[in-house]
Formats: sequence, structure tokens, C-alpha cells
Amino acid sequence: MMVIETALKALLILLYATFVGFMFMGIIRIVTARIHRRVGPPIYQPILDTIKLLSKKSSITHGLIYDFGIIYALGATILALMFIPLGGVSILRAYGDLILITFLLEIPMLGIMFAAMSSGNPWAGLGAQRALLTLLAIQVPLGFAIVALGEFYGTFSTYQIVMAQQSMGWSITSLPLLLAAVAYDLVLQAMFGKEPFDIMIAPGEISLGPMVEFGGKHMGILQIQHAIALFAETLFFSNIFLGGAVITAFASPIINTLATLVVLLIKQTAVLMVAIFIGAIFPRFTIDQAARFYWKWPTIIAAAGAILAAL
Amino acid sequence: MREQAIVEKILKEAPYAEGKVRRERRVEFTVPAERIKDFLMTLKENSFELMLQITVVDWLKDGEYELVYQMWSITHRTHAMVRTRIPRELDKARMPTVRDIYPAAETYERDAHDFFGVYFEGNEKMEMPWILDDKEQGLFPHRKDFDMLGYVKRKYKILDRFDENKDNYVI
Amino acid sequence: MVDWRLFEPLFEFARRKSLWIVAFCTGCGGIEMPPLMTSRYDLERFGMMPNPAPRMADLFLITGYVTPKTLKRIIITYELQPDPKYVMAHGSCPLNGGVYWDAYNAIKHLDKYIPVDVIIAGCMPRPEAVMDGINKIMEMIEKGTADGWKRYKENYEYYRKNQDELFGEGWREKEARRWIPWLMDRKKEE
Amino acid sequence: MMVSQSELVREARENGMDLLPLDKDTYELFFGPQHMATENFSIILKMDGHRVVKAIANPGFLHRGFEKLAEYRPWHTNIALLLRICVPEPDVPEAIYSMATEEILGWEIPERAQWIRTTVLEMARVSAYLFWIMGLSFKLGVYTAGQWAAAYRERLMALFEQLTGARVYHIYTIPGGVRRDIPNDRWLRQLKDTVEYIKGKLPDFDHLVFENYITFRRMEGIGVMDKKFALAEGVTGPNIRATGVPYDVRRADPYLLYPELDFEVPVLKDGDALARALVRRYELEQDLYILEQLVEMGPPGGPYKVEDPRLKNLPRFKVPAGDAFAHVESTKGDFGAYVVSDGKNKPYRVQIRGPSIAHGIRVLEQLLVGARIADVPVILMSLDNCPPDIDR
Amino acid sequence: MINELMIIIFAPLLAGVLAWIFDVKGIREGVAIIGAAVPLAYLIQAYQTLASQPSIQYSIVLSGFKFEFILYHLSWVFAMIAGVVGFAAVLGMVSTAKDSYEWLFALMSLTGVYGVFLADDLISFFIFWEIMTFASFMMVLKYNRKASLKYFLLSVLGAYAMLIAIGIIYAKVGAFDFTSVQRVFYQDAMRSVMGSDTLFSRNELLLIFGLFLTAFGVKAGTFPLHVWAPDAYSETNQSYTAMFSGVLSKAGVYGMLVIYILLGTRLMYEFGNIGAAPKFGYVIAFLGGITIIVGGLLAALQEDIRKLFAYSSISQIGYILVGIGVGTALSIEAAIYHAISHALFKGLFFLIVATIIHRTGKTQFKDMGGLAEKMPVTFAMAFVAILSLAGIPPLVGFASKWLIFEAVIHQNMPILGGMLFFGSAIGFVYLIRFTYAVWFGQRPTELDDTKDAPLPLAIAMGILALLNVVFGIAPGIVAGELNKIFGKEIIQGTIWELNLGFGRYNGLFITIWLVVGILIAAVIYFLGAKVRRVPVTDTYQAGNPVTMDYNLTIRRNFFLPLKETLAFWLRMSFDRLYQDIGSWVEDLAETLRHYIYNGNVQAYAWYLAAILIILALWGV
Repeated sequence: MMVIETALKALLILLYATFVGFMFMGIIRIVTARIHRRVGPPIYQPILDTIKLLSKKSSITHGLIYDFGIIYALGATILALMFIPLGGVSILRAYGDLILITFLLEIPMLGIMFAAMSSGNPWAGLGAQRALLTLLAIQVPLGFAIVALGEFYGTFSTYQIVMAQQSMGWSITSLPLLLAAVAYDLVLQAMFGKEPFDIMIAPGEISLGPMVEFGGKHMGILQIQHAIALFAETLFFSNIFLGGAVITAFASPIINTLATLVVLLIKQTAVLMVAIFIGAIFPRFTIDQAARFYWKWPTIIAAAGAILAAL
Repeated sequence: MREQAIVEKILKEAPYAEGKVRRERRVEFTVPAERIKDFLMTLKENSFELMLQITVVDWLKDGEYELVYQMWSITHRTHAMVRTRIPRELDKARMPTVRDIYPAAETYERDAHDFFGVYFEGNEKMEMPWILDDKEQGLFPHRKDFDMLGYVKRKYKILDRFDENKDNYVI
Repeated sequence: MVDWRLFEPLFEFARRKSLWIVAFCTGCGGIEMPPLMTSRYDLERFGMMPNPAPRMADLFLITGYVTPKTLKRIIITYELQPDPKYVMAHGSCPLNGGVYWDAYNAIKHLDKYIPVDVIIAGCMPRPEAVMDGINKIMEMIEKGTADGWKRYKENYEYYRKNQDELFGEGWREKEARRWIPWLMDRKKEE
Repeated sequence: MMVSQSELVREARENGMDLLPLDKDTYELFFGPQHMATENFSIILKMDGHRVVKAIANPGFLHRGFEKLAEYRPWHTNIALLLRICVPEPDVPEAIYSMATEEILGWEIPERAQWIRTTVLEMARVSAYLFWIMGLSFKLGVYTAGQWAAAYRERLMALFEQLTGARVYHIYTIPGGVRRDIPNDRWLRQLKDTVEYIKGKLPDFDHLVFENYITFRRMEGIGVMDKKFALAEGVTGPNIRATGVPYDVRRADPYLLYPELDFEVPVLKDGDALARALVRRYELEQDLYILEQLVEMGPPGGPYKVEDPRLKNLPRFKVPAGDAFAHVESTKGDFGAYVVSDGKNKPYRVQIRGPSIAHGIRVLEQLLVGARIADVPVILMSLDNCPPDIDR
Repeated sequence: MINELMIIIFAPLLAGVLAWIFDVKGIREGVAIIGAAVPLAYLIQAYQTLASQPSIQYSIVLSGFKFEFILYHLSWVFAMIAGVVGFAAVLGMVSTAKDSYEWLFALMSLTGVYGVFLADDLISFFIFWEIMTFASFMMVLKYNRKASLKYFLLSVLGAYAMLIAIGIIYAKVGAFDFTSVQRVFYQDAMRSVMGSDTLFSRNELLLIFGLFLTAFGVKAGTFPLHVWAPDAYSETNQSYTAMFSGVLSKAGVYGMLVIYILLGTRLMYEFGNIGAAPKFGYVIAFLGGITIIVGGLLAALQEDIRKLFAYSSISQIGYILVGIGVGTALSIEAAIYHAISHALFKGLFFLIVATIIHRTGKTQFKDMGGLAEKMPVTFAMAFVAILSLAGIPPLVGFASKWLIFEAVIHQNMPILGGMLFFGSAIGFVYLIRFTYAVWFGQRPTELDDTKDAPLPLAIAMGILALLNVVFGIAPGIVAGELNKIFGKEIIQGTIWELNLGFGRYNGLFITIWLVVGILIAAVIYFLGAKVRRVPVTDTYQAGNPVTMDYNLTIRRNFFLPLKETLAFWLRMSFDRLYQDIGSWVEDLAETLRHYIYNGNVQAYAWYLAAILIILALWGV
């Protein structure tokens, strides 16, 4: 009985995350279009794109790992999603360890890189090079931000951090975590692949880099992965820095849950909007400049936050 | 006149050439093909800094190619044409390269070689693929005796749009 | 397996509303692509966007005249695209040569070499005309008549023969190897 | 159908070929033509890590043989052909061909036609610069600026459309003047408004692109040419002005109304990609200023083309034997035409000198050596390489 | 009567000597495998004994010196590492060893390691330490003289440091055995708390600590004493390197633990704590942190497959040192856990490297590529190893790394935490470089006939890969053993779960949900269109046709941007500094080598004995 309940819950979370993730992708496109003074596509456009990609009638492969890398990327993203507390409904929130989630949010990229590299395309190789160095660059401020959180709250459980914020106020209201949040937000820019850190795909330079060989269903799965990852990353940020949401004001648990989801959705959208606005007004760094940038200001900010939190 | 002075000065340094002023800011020289390098050296010393283009004109009637080196002097604000003539037979149409005087000439020479078959001796990139693709041996499309319509019909296998009898067609 | 025919209308709708264009500016029509993508005409309304990777693109816009050198790349890029794929030729030149009807270096009938679904007349076709052509191709996808990719598969020998006649047998290898001597000359560099 | 690398190798070995990768220290990267950063143009890069070791430009994808085709078409018909050489600003080939032809004919074109031509050329320059800003910002990744630039360019397109009847290929300047008159005064007012509008939007581009910290980091010290190198390679236009040579055809070899107009020739000394970009940015401002002056001046009265009975029968229009060279300043550089006539109704030889042939092949190949792969599009864009005028 | 401890220690050496004497192919391999398997079997058997009694002890008196040996939980864990990885390495050597010389010294070094782990007095610790160093030095010498010289010089440095430290201790304590030494230092600590005179002054204590740190740091490959490791690890039989890096470097780690056991209390009271972590441990931890970063960055920039993993070893040892340095019970457990997982995945990696080199004969990345198609089994093993090293749940690498992260960050050490994060990312970076260059991309045509791994190597890899997976999904197995060392439940939870109170990790749930996720993805994948296999030449090349003549893979300088970003730091090389010093030391070293490390076991032993006697006399 419990297994069925868990499975049902997981399915609901997955569907919700996928749907909202696609909506986020649509929002990104629409808002970007509005900044460009265009109408932009309908909000459900990413869903159509994905259906189209999945319904392609021919597809290529470069070997087993080319297929498995993609599947692994989506699987790992689903795995990461299950650990992030979504109000009161997540499955494995008791195990939602900060460090575990940080790792889990990174490993889908490893799957994509495996698949991309196995195609043997030099552009994909260049993309992998850039993706890995971006990962390396963001890791320092990201690490300090996570350290700051862990030290501030004395626990690594995301859920406990969320609960602590319900009584203590949002994380960003305290100075060390505000610094950490600023650094983490800069890191998110690279995680979303928005300018000035869309170095990995850089269509004008290396023709989408790692994605260049994916087509048809491979790209379709990657779109789904991207949607879920978008949802998971914004959710994680809202949870650890923006107070998450655990609403118990209403009598009915269903209404509570819905209210929680709405509050979370608002916070996630806010995180997304910041990323879009930053992305719209900056050119792209080159990879070495990005590394130098991340190792300078965000690292200093996040390290300051971590040290303050440790004192 | 300013242009006249320039021409006289250059002709003094290069007596083998002929020169005249065409109009304001336009001068013109004619040199024998074998002295072209010396003459361009003279021009460069007289501050004709830019080489704009090497034009080949195929004078079918005379059996000669006319090579026109289009030069521009930023100092004198004057355009100079340096004309020289070489035979148009493919094996005789050879010129010394002026790449060492004007490096830009390398590209223009490749261009002239590709379309007219003028061989510039000393230019390493002469045989390097340039604009034309899958060139048939000895076929230089900008020569006057190149049968364009025949070539098009042969290559692209279309016959419908050509009026065979009209030799002097207009579109 | 699931009978996907049931979902075919949905797929057709998605294909119609999400045409990704190969970013290959083959001719002068490329100059009208930025206006089409930007605020005055905004093709993204219809879910179209340019995509540098042919593997995930659906629509190949032949923007203008095609020279043999470009045609080789067009064929290679076209074959990289996954089915179903659509080709829209832009302007009169791919149709019959246009102003280059007697040019020695322009392809006269593009549809001899790759199947073309829609041709827009004009030189240069206005963005409105291009949008009309796109509308047309959307209609054709809906009706199922945009079947150039099927024709290419079925009549592969025909297209292959025409390509080989124009470029000569083994043109891919020949074209690829052309640059090797010039890339290898290490001694010359020094 | 399973094709694997092993099968390819086996097949090759059966054919007696031993396939070996060329050079394992470096790898080959084909940059274009099917690439967002190059218009139909290809560069073969030999790469080491992310640095370019050797670059070979591979032009010719757009070669249609205009110079040959022009020999088969009557004098005026060639206008409809030759303007396709430079797609972003097709008025320039029209103007040079017309000017060269007029020089052979010995015609002086009426003042009104001169005013219109100058205006059209300047409008073309502004629209080409806006197009270039779009290209640059797309390559740099600041798509907003590019989208806006393309949108503002549309206003000029609309003006062109009213004036000439076409958006892109205007076929407007003909030997002897222009094809038709200015439609009405409203057009002039619109031109004035548009110029003001675009001028008001320039600060936006400054914020987004030209004064942006990241742009500076991306473009500073990239693709540096010095004065001597630029002169030796025949570089012209903004590219040579960015190295400190104040060479502008509009000043050096004045044509049309330019002697009467007041404008500056911006010159920078650094010679890197940033300097080239900034020179173009300043020139855009100057061009808008010129357009303002032209609108202020107003079109002089009189005919808009030479009144000549021969123009009645254009297919039989003959030009006396002779040759002439004419050039104008385009946004890419010194755009020249050399026209030879043998007295028939068709030119004997037309040679177009595109500016990109100088900076798009040899200069590009040399500037790319040692550049990062991310710099390749930036260098390409900062040189403002226009493949069709290389290929013709 | 021969004690089982003696069998554990000397069985490999005996087998090695036998293999050396009976230089017959087939027999020597068999003998060697038996020689490596016997200690393992005895260790497994000892597990049950240890369940009932705290330790197994044994001592022999030899010419006045009393050599004591002990097997308790800590040394059992380390000996098991040696047993498993050593056995796998010996299996691997069946395929790669060229002659009996290698068998002798490989097995001799195994003996040395066992001796170090089981020693209970300083003198036998030192002697076995030197046996281990000598044997591994001989293994390197056979392949590359220059690399061996570097190794030799630093080993001698370490050996003398240790010898002097032992001498000082002996001079004051008058005994060698760990128990007495530990007791003396404990009493000293008590005295210093009470303010009375101590046996060892503060400076002497610092000196001993520093000397031991140098000695063990050399073996572990700690920054800035790591310079020997890349050369020595790469310039030897790669199957042996599995043991060299997997086990021998753990001797250094074990040494650090010995510092804790012997001097820990005194040092802690003398220099105080930061939080729950001792101050002196900070030195170790920060050296470890710097080692992670330096080793990782240099690993990413290598062009040689062996060098990459050599530097990677250095980087991973850094994690262990961080864990040890932080010095809480949890962090030490985490460090030992990571020592286990490092031995497992790095042993696996070096066996993979051995396979690749054995089959292709190439070591440079630029000569490889596209081997995944040709060596599927090896690639599968490499996949496990990569995921494990990169710290991808649910493999063992993640569990141990996670423990270190939690232990360090929970102690409020922000800078170390940042270093650890950087280290995990740099792990991704160099692994991708390895993956891309070796397994994927265009295959040079001369590698087209490459065969998969030979059976012994495949079995060896299989053992290690299996353990990687098992200990990852069920991390509680290892945690349970580690808890026994401290005698209390520091890491709670079931065999699937690690529960620290402030953080939880469940390997089973992760596995289940990963499988669920992958199944969902696979369903979507299999509903899509059929796939068609295309060769590497049929890819996006901006529209251009290519053939196999072109080089399409970034074979060299893959991380050139990183190199350029770090150009300033890369200019500072400790290796070069040492080389400059070494240029004038070299002549001396050459002389020394001629007389001392000349391969003559006897002379070496005599020499050591003489030094010991002199020191002992001087001390007294």
C-alpha cells in the first residue's frame, strides 16, 4: 500500500515538475521576446517542441553510451527532483541532504557530456571542454554558499532548513546567507545556461557545442531533462534561500498543499525572472574570463558569507 | 598640377614606363610586363601604399591579356592604374608575383589565376583552391573565348530556356 | 507497442507549430532572415527558430541561389537532418536560375538534387512572402503533402545520380581531401 | 544499417588506403558555412586546444560570376545584377558602376540626382551599420541589442521601400541619375524622424554593447593589426581607420555631395577588435549627422536624371570605348569598380573590387592565428567580412 | 610456531622469492597469486577472531630487538585494503609483468605494506617501511632511472626524518613499542595540563611532529612533497601502480593515523583546539586541501594517461588528509572510508590503464581515442570507476566523499569546505578528459585491431568494480567496521544508510530512484523512432564533408583554457624548485645511489642497522 502511495505521489510530483518546467521554459522565451519587443511564442511552445522532437521518424546513434548518457541524464534529474522538498509532499525529503542534492543537480550534465563526447564531433568536444570548465568555475562559489548554509543552520537536511526558515525568517534576511544567496544566484545563471555564462552552448561560436549531434528523441529527452532541471534548480534555491513554503494555515491538507505549491511557484518564478533579466543585458564571457570572474567576486562574496556563518 | 608632378617624378625614376594624367586624382602608367616588379617598387617608394586590385582584361582581338594594377596613394590621394600586357595563351600567360612588395597581391593573383589562368610565378598559393570548385582542366570562365552557354547547357543539362539562334541575347 | 497512429494529429500539430530552421544562409535571402526573426515580423510567434545544429532542425530554408560548392554542403546538411524534414526554397533562383539563368556557377533546378516542398517566387522575396510560404508549408504538413523527405528516400537513386553527374562520383571524399595538402604543409610554414 | 568506424576503416584498407589522422597534436575544425557566425563562408581551422594554430579561408560559396555575366547584359540591366554583390548595402555597387559608366560617358549628373544618391548611400550605410551591430551582438551573445538593431533597421527599409519600391535590392541608381524621383515631402519628414529616432536609440546600444564591461573584455587586444600591416595588406574602411590611418574615400576622393558636407572621420589607434567596433559605432553617429544635414539641405530642384535621348532605348544604349575606375566608401571599406567599354551596348569588362577581399582572406587568416575559438566570430565580425563581395 | 600474522606478512615475500627462483612462466604467476591470496584469506579468517577479542598480538626477539606485531580493527581495515587491492594488482600483473624481477619486488612491497600496517613498535614499523620503499623503488628503477632517482631522494628524506624522530623518541622514552610511547606521551600531556615539567619540550614535540609529517607526507604524496609521485606512479608496471597508489600511499595515511595514536593527546593539549578539531590537525588538513587542488588541477592538464591518474591519486589522498586533519572521530572515520574507496577505485583505474597500455602500447592521450567500441568490458569497468571517483551516487566514491564533506563542514571550516567542493569538480574535469581522449571520439586507425582486456586483468577489474558498487549501495557495511575502530556508533544507520544526525545518506533509496528515473527515461527513449548507427565522419562539420584523414578529436591540450587561466600559478612549480636544488644534489645522490640503493639487499640492510645503532648510541 505504501509503495503504491509513494509511486503515485512520485508520479504526481514528476508530472507537476515537468509541466511547470516546460512553462518556465515558455516563460523564458516569452519574457525574452518581450524584452526584444517581440510577441514571442505561446507559453506551451516548449511542449510542442518536445512532442515534435520525440515524434521524429528517424534518429541516429553513435553507440551505446550515446543513448545511455541521455537516459542517464534524465534519470538522474528525476532522482534529484525526488530529494528536494516540495512543501510537504516530497518523497525522500528526509534524505534531502544539501551536498547530495548539489551533487545530484550536477550529474545529469555528466551524462550529457558522455553522450556528446561519444559522438566524436569536435564541436561537442569543445562544448564538453567549456561545460566542464564552467562546472569547475562555478563550483567554488557554489561550494562556499552551501558551506555557509550548512554552517549557519548546523544541519544538512534541506527540509530542516526549510522548517527553520519558517520560524527564523528567510535565509536571505541574515547577512552571511544573503551573501551566499547572491553568489548562488550568480551560479544559477551558469546552471540555467543564460548569458553571460551560456559558454557551454554558445550558438554563435560553437554551434550549440555538446548538443550539436542530438536530434529527434535524444533532444526530446534532453528537453524534458532541461525542464525538470529548471524546476529542480529554482525549487532548490527557493527552498534554501527564499524560505521555501510549508503552509499549514488551512484546515484541509489539500488546500494547504496547493497553497504551498502556489507560494513556491511564485518564488521560483521570481528566481527565474532575475536570471532572464541578467541574461538579456550581458554579452557572453569566454571560458577563461568566466573562470576568472567566478573565482574572484562570487567566491569572495560566498567565502565571506561562509566565514561569517562559521563565526 | 599635383598629379602631373607625381607622374613626372615617377617617370624619372622609371624611365621604361609611360605615364599620363587621366583627370584629377587619376593617373595611369603603362609598363612592360618584365619590369612590373621594379615599377611597383618605385610606386611603393613614392607612397602608393594600397594595392586595391589586379584586374585582368582579356583582349581577344589582340591576343593579349591586359593586367591593370589598381593602386591608391593615401598621401597623394591619387589613384594609379598600372597597365601591362602579356600574351593570352595559357602557357605564356605568366607574370612575376608582386607579393613581396604588396602582400595583398597574393589574394588578387590567386583570383586572376582562377578566372583567367594567368600564372604568377613565385606565389606559393597559386594552386590552392580558390573560389571555383571542381574546375575542369584548362577552363577559365572569365576568358572571352569561354563558351558560357555551352558550358551551362552541358553542366546543368537544361535546354528549355535557350534560344539557339539568338546569338546576341538580352534578358 | 502503442499504436501511435492515434496520436498522429497531435504530432502533425506539433510539427507544424514547431519548425526549427537550419541556420544556413545559402544565398542573398539570408539578409531577410534577421528581419523575419525580429520584432517586425517575429517568426517565433509560430514557434520557429533558427538552430545551428542540423540534427535537430526540421525546415531547411534555401535562401537564394545555389552554387555547386554550396550545393554540396546543402546535400550533406540535408542528409544530416532527421525525418520528417522540409525544404523551402527562397526566391526564383533555386527554381530555375532566376537572374542567373545563364551563370556558369549557379544551380538551375534545385529540385533535381534535393526535394523541395515549397518555392517562394520573387527576388528577393519580401518577408511577407516568406511568411506566406511558411504558412503554405504548415498547411502542407497538416494535409500530409509535405513529403519531400519521403520522396528523397524513395527516389534516392535519382537524386544521387543527378548529384553525381554534377559533381562526379565520390565527390564527398574528393571535396574533403582537397584541403589536406594545404593543412599538412608544416615545412612550408617554417 | 550499421555503419561503424571499423567498417569504414576496413573498407578503406580493402581499397588499399591507409587512413591516418593528419596530425594528432592538432585537430581540424570546419568553421562554416553552415554555422551561425559565418555567412556563407568557410574557414578551416587547425586547432590546438581552443587556440587556432592555422586558418585557411575558403571562399567561393557565393560565386555567381557577376563579372562574366555583366559582359552579357546591357549597360542598364547590369544594375539589376551587380547590386547583388553586396547584400547588406546594395546601393554601393549600383553607385560605383554608375559612376564609372558616367565617367566613360563624360556625364555630369544633375544636382537633385546627386542629393538623392548621397542620401541613399548614407541610408544604406546606416542600415548596414545597424545590421552589423546586430551581427556583432548576436556573436557576443547580447541578443537584445541585436534584436533592437534589426528592428530599427526596418524603419530604414520602409523608407527605402517608399523611395525605390523594394526593401533590399533597390535597383535605384542607374547610369545618369536615379530611376525615379523622391515620392513626396512626407518621405523627407519621415526620414528626418527616423534619423532622430535612431539617434535617440544609440545610447541603448552603448549601454548594451559598446560600453559594456564584458564587451571590452571580449574585444580588447583581440585581432590586433598595426598600421604597416594594414597598409601592406590593402585593408580599407573602418578597419584601417582603427589602426590610425585616416583614409576615407569620401574625404580622399570626394564624390557626389560629400565635399559640401560636414562630417568627421573617426580614427582610433589600437587596431584591435574593440577599436574596429568603436570606429564603426562613431561612424554610425557621423552618418546620422550627415543624413540630418542632407535633410536640412533639402533636395535641390531640377531633373533627377540625365536627359539624354539614348536613354529611351536602353537595350541599344551604347557607351563609347574607354575605361574608368570609381570607388565609394562603403561600411566595409573602399568599394571600387573598374569598367571597360569597347563601344558596344554591353560592358567589355567589369571588375568589382570588394573591400572584403583584402581583409577577409589574408588578414583574417593571419589575425586568427593564436586566437581562441570564442574570438573567431568576434574577429570575423569586427572585420565586418562580407563574403559575397569576395566571391562576386 | 609460525603465527598467522607472520604468515600474513611474509607469505608474499616468500612467494616472490619462489617466483624469482623458479623463473618459469606459469609457475611464477601461480605462486604469486597464492602468495597474494594467502594473506587475504588469513585476514578474512581473522575477522571472526577479532569479533571475539580486541586484537591479535605477536612478538619476536631478534638479536636483542623485540619486534611486535598487532592486528586490531584499524590495522585490519588497512590490511584488508592491502589484501584486496594487492590481490587484484597481482592478478593484473599476471598479464602485464614481464619477468620474475617484477614479481619479486612487487610481492616484497606487499610484504612491506603488511608489515607497516601490522607493526606495533617503531623499529619494525620503520624496517617494513623501508622494505616497502626499497621494493617500490626497485620497481620504478627498472622502468625509469630518472623517476626512480626523484623517488629515491624524497624517500631518503622521509626515511631520515622518520629515523631521527624515532631516535629522539627512543632517546627519551627508551622503548620502541607503540604502547609505551603512547603512554609516555599521554602522561606528558597530563603533566603539561597540570603545569609541571614535561619529558618532551614543546619544541621537541614540534620537531617530532614535523619529522613524522615529512616522512608520512612523502609517502602519501602530500603537497609540496608530491613531486615524486607522478613520475614514480607512471614509470612502472601499471598493474603494480594499482598497488603502489592504492595501497602504498595508504601507508602514508596510516602513518598520519599513527601520529594521532602516539602523539595525539599531547599535541592536542599542547596546541589546543579549534572547535572540536585539533589545531595541529589543521596543518595536515590544509596541506590536504592544497594537495587536492594542486593534484587535481595538474591532473587535468596532463597529456599522459598514467600521469593523469598519478596526479589524481595525489588529489584524492588530499581528501583523506583533510579528513584526518580535522581530527574528529567522524572525520577520521570518513578519511578511512575514503582511503578504502580510493584504494578501490584508484586500483581499478590503474588496472584499466594497465589494460589500455598492455593492449595498445600507447600512453599518450593523443594516440588514443574511440576505444569504447573495441574494449567494451574495460570500458564498462572504467565507467564504474569514473562514476565512483567523480563521486556519483550510488557508488562508493560518493559515500566516502559525502562523509568527508559533512564532517568538515559540520566543524565550521568554510575554507576547507570550499577546497573540497573545488576538488570534487576538478575530479569531474580530469575524468572527462580521460573519458574523451581514450574511449570516445575518432579512433586512430592503428588501434583498429585492439582487443579487450585479458582474462586475469578482467577478473581483477571485476573484483574491484564489484566492491565499488557494493560498498556504494550498502555503505553501512563499511561504516559498521569503522565504528568498531572507535568502539562506538559514530555513524548510525542500517547497512544501506549513513546517519550522522545532521545529515543522512541512503544508498539503497538512491539506487532505487535512479533505476526508476532511468526506467522512465528508457521508456520515453524506446517509444521513439528506431536508431541508426552513424560513423564519426557523418557528424556536423558545419556542412563540410570529412574523411578519416582529418583529426576530429581534441587529442592534445584539451583543457588549454584552464592552463591559460592558471598560467600564473603554473609557473610556480615545486618540481622545478627541487630540480634546481637537485641539480647540485644530484652528484651526491648518484654517489649515494651507487653505494646504498644499489639493489643489493644485504648492503642496504647493513647500512640501516649501522645507522640505527649509531643513533641509538647517540641517543643514550
